[in-house]
Amino acid sequence: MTHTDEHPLPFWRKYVFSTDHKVIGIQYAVTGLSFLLFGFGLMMLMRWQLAYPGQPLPFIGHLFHEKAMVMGIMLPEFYNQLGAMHGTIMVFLGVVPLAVGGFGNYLVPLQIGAPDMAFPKLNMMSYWVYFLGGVTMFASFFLPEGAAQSGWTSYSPLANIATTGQTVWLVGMIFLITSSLLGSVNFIVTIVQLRADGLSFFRFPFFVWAQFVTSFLLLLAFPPLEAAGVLQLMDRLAHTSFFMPSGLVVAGKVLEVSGGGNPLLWQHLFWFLAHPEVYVLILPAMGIVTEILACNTRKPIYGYKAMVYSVIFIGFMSFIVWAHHMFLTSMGTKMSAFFQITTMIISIPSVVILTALALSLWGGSIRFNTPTLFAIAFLPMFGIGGLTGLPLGLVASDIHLHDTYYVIGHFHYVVAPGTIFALFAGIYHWFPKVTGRKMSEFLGKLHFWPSLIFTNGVFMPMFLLGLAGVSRRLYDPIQYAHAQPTQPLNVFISICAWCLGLSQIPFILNFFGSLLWGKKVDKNPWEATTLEWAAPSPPPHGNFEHLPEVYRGPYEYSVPGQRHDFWPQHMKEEN
Amino acid sequence: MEKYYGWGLPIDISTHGPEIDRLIYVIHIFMALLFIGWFSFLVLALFKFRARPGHRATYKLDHFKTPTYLEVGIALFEALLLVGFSFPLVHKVRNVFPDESQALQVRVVAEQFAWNVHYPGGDGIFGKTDIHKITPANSVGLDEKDPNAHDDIVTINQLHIPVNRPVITRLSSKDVIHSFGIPVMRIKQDVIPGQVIPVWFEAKKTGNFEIACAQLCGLGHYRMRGFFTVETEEEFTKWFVSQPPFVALPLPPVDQSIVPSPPQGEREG
Amino acid sequence: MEHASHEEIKRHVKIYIAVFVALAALTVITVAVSYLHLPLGQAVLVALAIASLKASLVALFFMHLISEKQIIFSVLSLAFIFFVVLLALPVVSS
Amino acid sequence: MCKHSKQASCFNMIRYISKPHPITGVTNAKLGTWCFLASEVMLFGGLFSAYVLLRTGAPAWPRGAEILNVPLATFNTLVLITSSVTMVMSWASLAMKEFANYRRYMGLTILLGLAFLVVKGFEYGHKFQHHHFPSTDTFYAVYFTLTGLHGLHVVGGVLLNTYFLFPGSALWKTEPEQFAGRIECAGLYWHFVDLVWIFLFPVLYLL
Repeated sequence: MTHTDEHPLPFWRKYVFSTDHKVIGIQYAVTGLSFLLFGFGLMMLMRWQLAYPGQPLPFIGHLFHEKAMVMGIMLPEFYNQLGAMHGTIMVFLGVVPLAVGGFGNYLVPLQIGAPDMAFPKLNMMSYWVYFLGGVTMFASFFLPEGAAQSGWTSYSPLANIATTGQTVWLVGMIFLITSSLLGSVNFIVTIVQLRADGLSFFRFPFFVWAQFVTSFLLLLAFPPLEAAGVLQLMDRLAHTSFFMPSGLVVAGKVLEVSGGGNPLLWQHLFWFLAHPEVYVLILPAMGIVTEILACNTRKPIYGYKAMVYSVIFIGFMSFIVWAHHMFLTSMGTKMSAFFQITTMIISIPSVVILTALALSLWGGSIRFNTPTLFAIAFLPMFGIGGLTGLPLGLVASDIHLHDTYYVIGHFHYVVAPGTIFALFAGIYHWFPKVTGRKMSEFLGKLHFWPSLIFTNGVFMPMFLLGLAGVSRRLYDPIQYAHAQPTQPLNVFISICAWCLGLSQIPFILNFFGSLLWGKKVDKNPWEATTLEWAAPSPPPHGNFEHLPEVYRGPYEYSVPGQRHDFWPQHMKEEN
Repeated sequence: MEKYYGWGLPIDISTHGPEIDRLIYVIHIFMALLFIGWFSFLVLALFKFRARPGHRATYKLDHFKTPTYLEVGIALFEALLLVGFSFPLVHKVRNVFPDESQALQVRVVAEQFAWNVHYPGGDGIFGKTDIHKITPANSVGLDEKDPNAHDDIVTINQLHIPVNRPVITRLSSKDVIHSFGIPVMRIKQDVIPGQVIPVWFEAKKTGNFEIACAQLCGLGHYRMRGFFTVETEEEFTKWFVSQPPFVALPLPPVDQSIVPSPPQGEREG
Repeated sequence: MEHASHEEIKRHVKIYIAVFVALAALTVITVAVSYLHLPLGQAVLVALAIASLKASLVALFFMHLISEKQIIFSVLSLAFIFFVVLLALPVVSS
Repeated sequence: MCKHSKQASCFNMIRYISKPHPITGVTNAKLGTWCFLASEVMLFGGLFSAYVLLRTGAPAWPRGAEILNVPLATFNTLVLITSSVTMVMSWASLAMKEFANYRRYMGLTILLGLAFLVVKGFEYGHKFQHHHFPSTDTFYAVYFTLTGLHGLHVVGGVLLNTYFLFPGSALWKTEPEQFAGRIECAGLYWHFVDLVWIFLFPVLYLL
């Protein structure tokens, strides 16, 4: 199971089918980033149609197949594919693989002082199954009828009667679910079993806690979606009627199915996963932000224990809020009251975490480097995302706001300037560990400020659209009279979105440029305390020269009486 | 003409709507206060504790009391939003239906991509329907053998209602999930195939408005636009009698295998 | 179980045989009960009770849960809680 | 493994592969297997809950005993229970260092697993002959999906056990403790598959 460094491994074992958690982490991160970029590209295409409906896409419009665009004018089929695949790719192929697969794989063994994950081969398999899922999803665009087009939520019966792309989507999802399950088992065992001696649970860096809770969410919430996926596959391939009620008439023809199914069954099973999935997106991000803020404020995190209890509580509660996505189905008032209450309750621990992070700044000595900027921006952005969940979590206001752009604005604030900013922060922060070189601060700031401005430019106007009652997932927003006055906002959003795309160029330049020309650094350039900084940069196979022992909590910065303002976890003596 | 729509909430013409709007305003003011307060703190902290020569971080701070009180305050306010605003309003909209004899009763059958509006006609009784009788001309599948069906009126994408009179709409879908939304009415309800879901509303103001589909229902989702006309009682009656009743259709050959339609007026909880 | 002695294992084997006999007997009983044509509610109750008993026997003895460590129970109780939540799903949608 | 390599790399070894962790008291593989089974509980939980929802929502539901072959399924239940005993016996044989017995019991477990699948195949074939397919009605949809997914789990278990009977058993010579641990985990999975059937049998065939 373990490899020794005496025999150099052939290239394909070392970099392709590697069992080293760091290589797998990098593979996950690079694949995830590529999918993020791809998913972003899909969105930029959609934004053209939304800003200038029915007008030909300039320059690149004629490059598309005639089933996607005719004379550069986007067809609704293609628009719906872009919508469904943007969501799927961003969530399941971009953010989660980057946050959990990338950061989790790379950092968790390092932060707990382990030489590798508990099951390295399983880890490799997890990546390659994910890769297969990604290829499947990507390839579905090239089907004769294109990719899935029933939204990332794939509500039945629409998804049941949809084109073949939906079947491929389901197969891809089953790959991704399998990959997540393998990964989460690995994380749980690694964290529980392979901690360094002396590393008790309350000495974990918060990031490890976040990954630990996330793994349980993945482990226990994904299987019901797998069950739902199997049932929808059966519906599509074996013509069962799990989600098809009796008496359907599609396009004037009575549908020849046995009937007796329930469309809401899909929604229940889907959201049973998909709400915890929201926390799978956000918890690792909170973990990353915590690490970076502790290091760059040079002081311990305020209320670390309260944050740990909050994150555990969030994990629990996230399993009993799912039906707040279904308030406007025919749910009874008692049930909707129950889910409104749980929804309000789950907001409290998020407030606790956000407050603790903001209070951690107080009394610090804040270094405003690029990772810190992104991490700080995460706080108000996630705050907006969380606050705007409030009117959606109350049925009365949800009646008006349900399935409008308000919802889009809300969850994008959580995920885009929230989670993705945290992920950028993490990339800038741990780049020196992974490569031994620092990223450019100048390009980093050139990346940060436009990104901050333009993400807000994209998502803030969506709240106005939502209040105006504009439905989401509209191919052509100006068909409705009530959506016409907001059309200038759509143009504004689209321009901001394209500028946001341009703002990522400094990052890409920085990423590749720093690989080659970045300033070389030693093992602990940020003077941080957690265990990953005790390993060489980049860490060799097996990570540590000696398995470290842990003597104190994760964030012992500026301890009075110490010579240095940081006291690493593994240092026995005074620093 | 009066401006119905803009960059925020559209005009509100329903009796229950002002309460929804009030809740939306209250929440947004609460959100804004919370955010501004919190954000000011953030900016202050960032400025005050920036790294600079001679400044060192403090290892341990005293326990902050205010945030704990604030969090308790937030929790209490959320409880107030639930008990004071959301629960009663939802109860009113979902559970307390107006008297059926007073209200206008109408069925709305959604399909890809239109709203079929079915009025019971002069007798006030909906005719039986059967999915096997659905044709382009008979879009809800009315059974011509049922005498109650003869005076029924079916329109496509035209929902006319009288002002100041409650309307009970029974929603059903032929194919996929749609969502019946009238922005100016502050009403929205997912239409789930296999179920009949009643909603009610009452307009306070006349005018020409829209029904929008809020749930992705396929390629034509973006153009599943219905016209929602609120008229005075006289105008409504005039429009109503001008509509051709179902019996005008030629009778198709008799078919013995009639599948009973789902019971009408059944409340789904 | 890792360091069980030879004698201990022999005692375990006897338990395994006893559990097997119990499982077989319970299988016969549950089939026999089904021929009584009890009303649905009672039939469900009896069948699920017998199935739960059988499942407990398998889990406790064949899967060694009877002498398992705390950490395993922690994972299983989490799964059990959310399993119960899942089973409440039909109630939610009714 | 440590003794085959240089001392230095021992620091980099993954710990608790064959010996239990001093605090948790379990090996990595055992905890991992139980985590996996926890997720399996949720998978079948989702399907069971779908079944309950569809059945309670249906105007009428056939009694399984009237349209399915109860004697055959009872026989299959007994086959699976027996295979669980042989599985646990194969582990006990390893714990008593009786490798020959291990092979005997493991072989028997595999054969019983195959027997279960063959009987299941006949049952399916019989249904197909009478034109009962998953698309026939919701009962058959549930029946085929649940038993089919369970059948796939049995296939997986048979493959896993076959691996441990032949190539995988080489580990016994070098790392007997680790191998016994692996067989215990394979057993946990196999018993879980049995456990699922213990619920499927009354739910589908008797009620």
